[in-house]
Amino acid sequence: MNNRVKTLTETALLISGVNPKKCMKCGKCSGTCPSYDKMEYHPHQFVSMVEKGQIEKLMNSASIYYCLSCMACVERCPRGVEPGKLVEAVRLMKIRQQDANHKNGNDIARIADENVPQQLLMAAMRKYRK
Amino acid sequence: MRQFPESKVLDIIQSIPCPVYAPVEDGSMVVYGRYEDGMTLRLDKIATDKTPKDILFPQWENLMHFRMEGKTIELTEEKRMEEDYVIFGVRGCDIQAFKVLDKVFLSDPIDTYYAARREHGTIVALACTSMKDTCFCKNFSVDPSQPDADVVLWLIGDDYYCEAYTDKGRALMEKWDTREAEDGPVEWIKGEIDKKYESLPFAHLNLTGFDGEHLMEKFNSPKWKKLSMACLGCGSCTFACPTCQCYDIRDYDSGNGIQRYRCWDSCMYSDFTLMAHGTNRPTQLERYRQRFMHKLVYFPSNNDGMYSCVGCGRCIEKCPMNLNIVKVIKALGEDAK
Amino acid sequence: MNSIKSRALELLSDGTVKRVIGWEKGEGEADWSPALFETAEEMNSFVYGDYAGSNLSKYCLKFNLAEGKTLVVLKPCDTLSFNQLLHEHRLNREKFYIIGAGCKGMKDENGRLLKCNACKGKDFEVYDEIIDDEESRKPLNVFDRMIGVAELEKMTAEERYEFWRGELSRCIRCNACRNVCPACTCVKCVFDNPASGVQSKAPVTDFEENMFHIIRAFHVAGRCTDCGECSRVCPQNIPLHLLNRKFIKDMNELYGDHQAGVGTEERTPLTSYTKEDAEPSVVHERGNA
Amino acid sequence: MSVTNPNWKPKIVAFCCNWCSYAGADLAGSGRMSYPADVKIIRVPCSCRVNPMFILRAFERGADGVIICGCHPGDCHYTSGNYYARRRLTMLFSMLDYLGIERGRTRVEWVSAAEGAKFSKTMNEFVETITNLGENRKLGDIRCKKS
Amino acid sequence: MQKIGVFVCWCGSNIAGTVDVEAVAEALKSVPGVVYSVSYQYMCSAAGQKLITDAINEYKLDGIVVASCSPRMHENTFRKTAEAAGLNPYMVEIANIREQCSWIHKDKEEGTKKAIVLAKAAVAKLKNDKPLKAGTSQVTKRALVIGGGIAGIQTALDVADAGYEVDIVEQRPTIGGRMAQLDKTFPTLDCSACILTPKMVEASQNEKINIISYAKVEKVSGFVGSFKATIRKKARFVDETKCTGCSLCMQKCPSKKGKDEFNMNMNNRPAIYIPFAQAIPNVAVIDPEQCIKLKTGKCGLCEKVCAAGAINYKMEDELIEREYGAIVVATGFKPIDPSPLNEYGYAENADVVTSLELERLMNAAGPTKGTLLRPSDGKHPHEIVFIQCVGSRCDENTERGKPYCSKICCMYTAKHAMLIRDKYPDTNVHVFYIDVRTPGKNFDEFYRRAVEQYGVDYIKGMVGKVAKEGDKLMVRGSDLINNQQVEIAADLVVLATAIEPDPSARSIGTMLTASMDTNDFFTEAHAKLRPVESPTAGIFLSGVAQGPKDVPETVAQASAAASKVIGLLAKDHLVTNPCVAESNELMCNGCSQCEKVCPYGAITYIEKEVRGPGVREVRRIAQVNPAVCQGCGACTVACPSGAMDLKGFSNKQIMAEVDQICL
Repeated sequence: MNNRVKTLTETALLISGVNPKKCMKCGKCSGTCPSYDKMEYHPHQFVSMVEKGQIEKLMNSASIYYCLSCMACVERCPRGVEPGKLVEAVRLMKIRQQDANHKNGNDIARIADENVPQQLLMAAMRKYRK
Repeated sequence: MRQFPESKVLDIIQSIPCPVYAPVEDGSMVVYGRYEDGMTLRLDKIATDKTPKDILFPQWENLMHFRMEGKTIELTEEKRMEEDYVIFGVRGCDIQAFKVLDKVFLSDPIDTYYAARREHGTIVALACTSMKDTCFCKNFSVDPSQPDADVVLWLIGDDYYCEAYTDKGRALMEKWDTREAEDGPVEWIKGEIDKKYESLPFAHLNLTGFDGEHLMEKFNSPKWKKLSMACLGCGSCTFACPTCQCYDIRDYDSGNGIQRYRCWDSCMYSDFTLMAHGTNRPTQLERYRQRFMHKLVYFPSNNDGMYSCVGCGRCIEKCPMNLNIVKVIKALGEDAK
Repeated sequence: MNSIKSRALELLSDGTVKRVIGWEKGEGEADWSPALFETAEEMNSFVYGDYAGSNLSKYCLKFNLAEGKTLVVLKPCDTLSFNQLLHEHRLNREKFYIIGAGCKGMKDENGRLLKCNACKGKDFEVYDEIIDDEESRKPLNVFDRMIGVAELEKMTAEERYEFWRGELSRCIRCNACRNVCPACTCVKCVFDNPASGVQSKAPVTDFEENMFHIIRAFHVAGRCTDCGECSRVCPQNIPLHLLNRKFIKDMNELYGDHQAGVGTEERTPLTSYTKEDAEPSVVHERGNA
Repeated sequence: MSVTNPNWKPKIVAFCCNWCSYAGADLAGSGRMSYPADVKIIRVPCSCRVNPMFILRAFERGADGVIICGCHPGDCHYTSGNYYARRRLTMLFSMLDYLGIERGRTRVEWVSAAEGAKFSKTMNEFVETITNLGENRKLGDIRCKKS
Repeated sequence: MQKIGVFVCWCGSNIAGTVDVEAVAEALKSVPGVVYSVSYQYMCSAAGQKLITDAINEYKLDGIVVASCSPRMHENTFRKTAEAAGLNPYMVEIANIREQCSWIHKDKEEGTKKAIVLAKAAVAKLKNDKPLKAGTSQVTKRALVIGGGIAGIQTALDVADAGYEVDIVEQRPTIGGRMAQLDKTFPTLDCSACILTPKMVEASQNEKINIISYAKVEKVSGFVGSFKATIRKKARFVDETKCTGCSLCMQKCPSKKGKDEFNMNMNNRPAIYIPFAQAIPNVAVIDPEQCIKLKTGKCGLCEKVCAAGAINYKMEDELIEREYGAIVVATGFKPIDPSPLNEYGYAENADVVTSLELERLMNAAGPTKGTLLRPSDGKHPHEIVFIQCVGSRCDENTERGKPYCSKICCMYTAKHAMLIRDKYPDTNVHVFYIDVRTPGKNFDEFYRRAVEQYGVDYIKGMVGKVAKEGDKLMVRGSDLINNQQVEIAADLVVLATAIEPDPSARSIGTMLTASMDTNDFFTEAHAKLRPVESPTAGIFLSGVAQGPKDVPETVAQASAAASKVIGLLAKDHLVTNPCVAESNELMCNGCSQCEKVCPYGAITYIEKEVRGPGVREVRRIAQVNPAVCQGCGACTVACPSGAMDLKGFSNKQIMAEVDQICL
């Protein structure tokens, strides 16, 4: 792993406080994930991908946004690995990249359809402005 | 005869170049300690809680230190006292006590530790212008009004009259700014002291029979059982007594060498003179009898009549069970009649 | 209180007891000392009164093996010590005829004794007969005996260290506190026994002073009836009772109230345990640094 | 406190009970869980064998800290040994604190035969506490201090 | 002047690696009293021991110090060596410079300095050693087995076979334990009762074995060779000698609401019952909670009906007190309660069962008389899902279950799957697994037959949720190999739950002072070398009480424990530990402080005439019974005068060590 990937992995682990080594690959998190089918990469894969350093692939995939943070996986993981927090950390790293995927205020109106709740827009705006 | 105002006594003490030991307050007690500014001087205290013996013959002192290096022994002897010092305000009875100690430590083989201290010390005595009920020093040829020391002070009115009797005393007194005085007031005060002494309860004790011939009779008296019954066997009386001179030699293995020191011992203790077969005075009665027979009978018969007691009365105050030498003298004195 | 004297005389002369342990008066007004009376005419110097402060229960040890019975006069607080010695099988109860003497609070030449200011009550733990009057049954007005300890505990560690160094440095190891204490009754004390490894005779360094007093307080912990004799007899006026009372206060707080010498239960707090005792670290957390 | 001599290293005596904490120390050893070399262990049959005189002897001779390890209450090989030890040591520590001796110098820790890691962690913590407290000046015999 | 020999061990590189052993040997030469000091690669080897014996003979040594590994490892070895060379075995001291020095200090210079200090401390202790002679204590020729499962029975049979009396104490009304509840056993699929009941009968018929059923041990005192146990035999209200087991009373008993523990509370049983047909002793027992006569005083039908007149409502608990030489713990296990793991819905759905409940459902004597039916509606299940590692292999600090693998679930699930597929070919069986562990003889072949021959569907993944929909159980889990989420509508869900020690284990552990680990399994004396003994002498471990294991291993360990017991009972007397307390009669006050703190009551008092320097009187002095004293030392600290001292760890010795260490 070159050091760029290494730093990404470390920041992910630092933010989430998760130790991927504890995972015994039992697959329970994926078993309980309600939005499993829509995801390209599944919760048990988040853990092994972060551990193997394939952070970029994970950050660029849309599946990290299908996680509803229901934390069922964190609740039920027998090894206490907390994959939910890991995907939360990856999303945060994505946001922190700011300029790469920054959207300014007026594009929002174009892509948001009418039944998106107003509050969600405001939350997104606040997040992206950082 | 010289004289100086009582208010000047602190300046006199501070003017003495070498260390001065005087009766000073330590908590609720008065002891002979090295005088430093800020200490409260207690020249008025009769029979101080700790005796001036502490200075000449301290409770413990290191004798020597040796260390084993493989097979060789490296021995370093404790250095003797070298610089001079002054003991200020010693009463007649304590001066007599020094004589008793001299008898023991300065007869050969001379105790060099004690001799060095004794020699470097200049003693400034203070006549007893007032006394306690527990004083009975005259019974043991002690003259409270005219102590035998290097310098003697008398407190008359609010002036100290001082007279030097030895070269050391004179050398010391020269430095004091005193003025000339005549002997009249001193003679007068001596008469007063004698008169006051007569009024003391224990002024005259019947010491007949304590002269060696009646030794076995005193030894076998049945009274010892009743006298000694309350004795706890603690060392308070022996440690308060200015003339007690028994000590024990001990080795302390500190890991990096052996420190040999001597410390006061008490004939009242169960492990006093503990030998291979045990002690030859196993019961408290025998130990109690030994203490007073030594003070009043054995010591005088070995030291041409000098009693080992100086009548200072400290053992009367300090004994937790109120036993003391006066009761013994009174109890055994009657046998002689 | 000369009814005690007449009663003792009566028992001595009719042979029920071989000897009487009481007090005798010397010259001075407060010059009372414990004394042994074996014959009737010796008895006329027997006294009991305000200066009979000393605790006679330890003297009974000397007469435990003597033939015949011994009469001993004990104040309420002394009977606690006697009972504690019974708990430790040191005294044979049949060998002693105990007169429980009423006590109105003892004094010495400088006023009421310190232990009487913290009097633990007027009931007798063990007696054959009680001779007292109405007035001696009234409890003394006493202050909480743990005040001294509590004040010390409020001090900082530095102040406590200075306080105890000041007090214990005056100790001349005369062993009066050990020899008067009714709980300190070893046949051969550790400090007198060359084989014990802690034998010491002089306060050569401040450690030896600390060591003697810590170990003595530890050995009597749980058995000390707080009779106050150690502080009374100390020629150097060291407040030794503050050490023993500290142990009593800790034991009462941590393991439940226990007064040594009461009742028949022989177990003391240090020879019993419960599964839920506090951890030693509790000492480090409470109070100030 | 006067400045401690620069090359001072803490001296710590650990009394370990043969059945539990000594075995825990061995386990820490076989697990290579290191702790400072200033700690030296004395084996005693049970924590109830530790006499307050031994603890004071250690301080007299120059120890800066004494720690007593035993089985967890209830696990003592002799059923009630550590219960008595617990009371005795609580009383002793309270008295030492009462005399103004620094509290951190003495400690009791229950370590079972299976807790090698805990033993090593405890020793590291204790050495650190003692190093912060500095040299033991209050409870020691000056004659035993190396000049 | 003492002549001491010091032997510093290299232990290969274990010590020599971080401690300069030569320097240690050299430094010890200058210690007064040491006349011979040498270092050698392996002191515990034959050559090393020969070095010691030669040195003892040549230098006439009267004491040796071996600076090597922990005394807990080789103290006995070196003591035996010294004894062989004619030196008293207790004039040997060990300095632990491996586990407590070389292994934990990286810096060689620091390690060497510490090793020297530890060696000097051992020499200082040795100087105060006195030659000791081990005493002897008698051995009661009877063993006590706590727990009547297969482990207890096997141990009892082997010990009885060697001719010694054995008492089995079983808390349930019958022996047989967990195995009696099983249907078939892996890997040979023979019926559990068929192989267990003959053993039970053999145990009941063996006159050396005395079965005390429906009883539990209340108090144990004493030590190896002479334990005294108090056993409370609970009141059965049925006289064992009269009852013939005809079970007429069971049919007549009107109170039918009792939960049948034997069938995992899946059906009811009368108040008076015999747990199962082949129960030993085959005697009824009355459940006081259910019996109307005992609760309200009315009824009494069973007494009327009983031809043998065996019913006795006045029966009381009986306390039996007996002596034993050895005690074997065979307390067995119980499956954990999976309700806290609420994602499986065990508590809410009757059709979510544990494996043991499935055993009863498939057993001919079970609640459904052998045909596998759904507990909820009694229909035949067509889709069955097995879930592995329920509550096992969890991280300690998540309270989700046990940290260990329960070892037997993979095999018994394969067994269940195979049996179901064999008996009901139309039923589909799915097994969610993390990994299948088949570590025994013919175990993997057994598992492959389940997959290949019987077509059991093994899904590598875990179940996230079991939810009830209609009369089906929707099981949603992940299938990691095909990287998809699967959803199975199951009729029956079987949880392979973790197993934990029997609840009675903790109290028995405290009673025997046998140490236990944090999961309440008994700790063995040495994990690899002494698996069937507890660190407490005389206590032995048999079966799952010591850790999860299957039947073959349990039987093997039971026989191993039996061989240890036989080894102990075969001795006429035991060599006792000579490091016991001793009172110096000259200094003893007779104040009985020591007697109060002695856990074994080893101290008694006598009036004796004491003679010493200047003293001759009759005193009350303490006397220690060396056979009973275990050498804990509590009395030596309670004794204020130091009269009571401990041989081998005397006050002087420990102080000498402290001095050396603090130098």
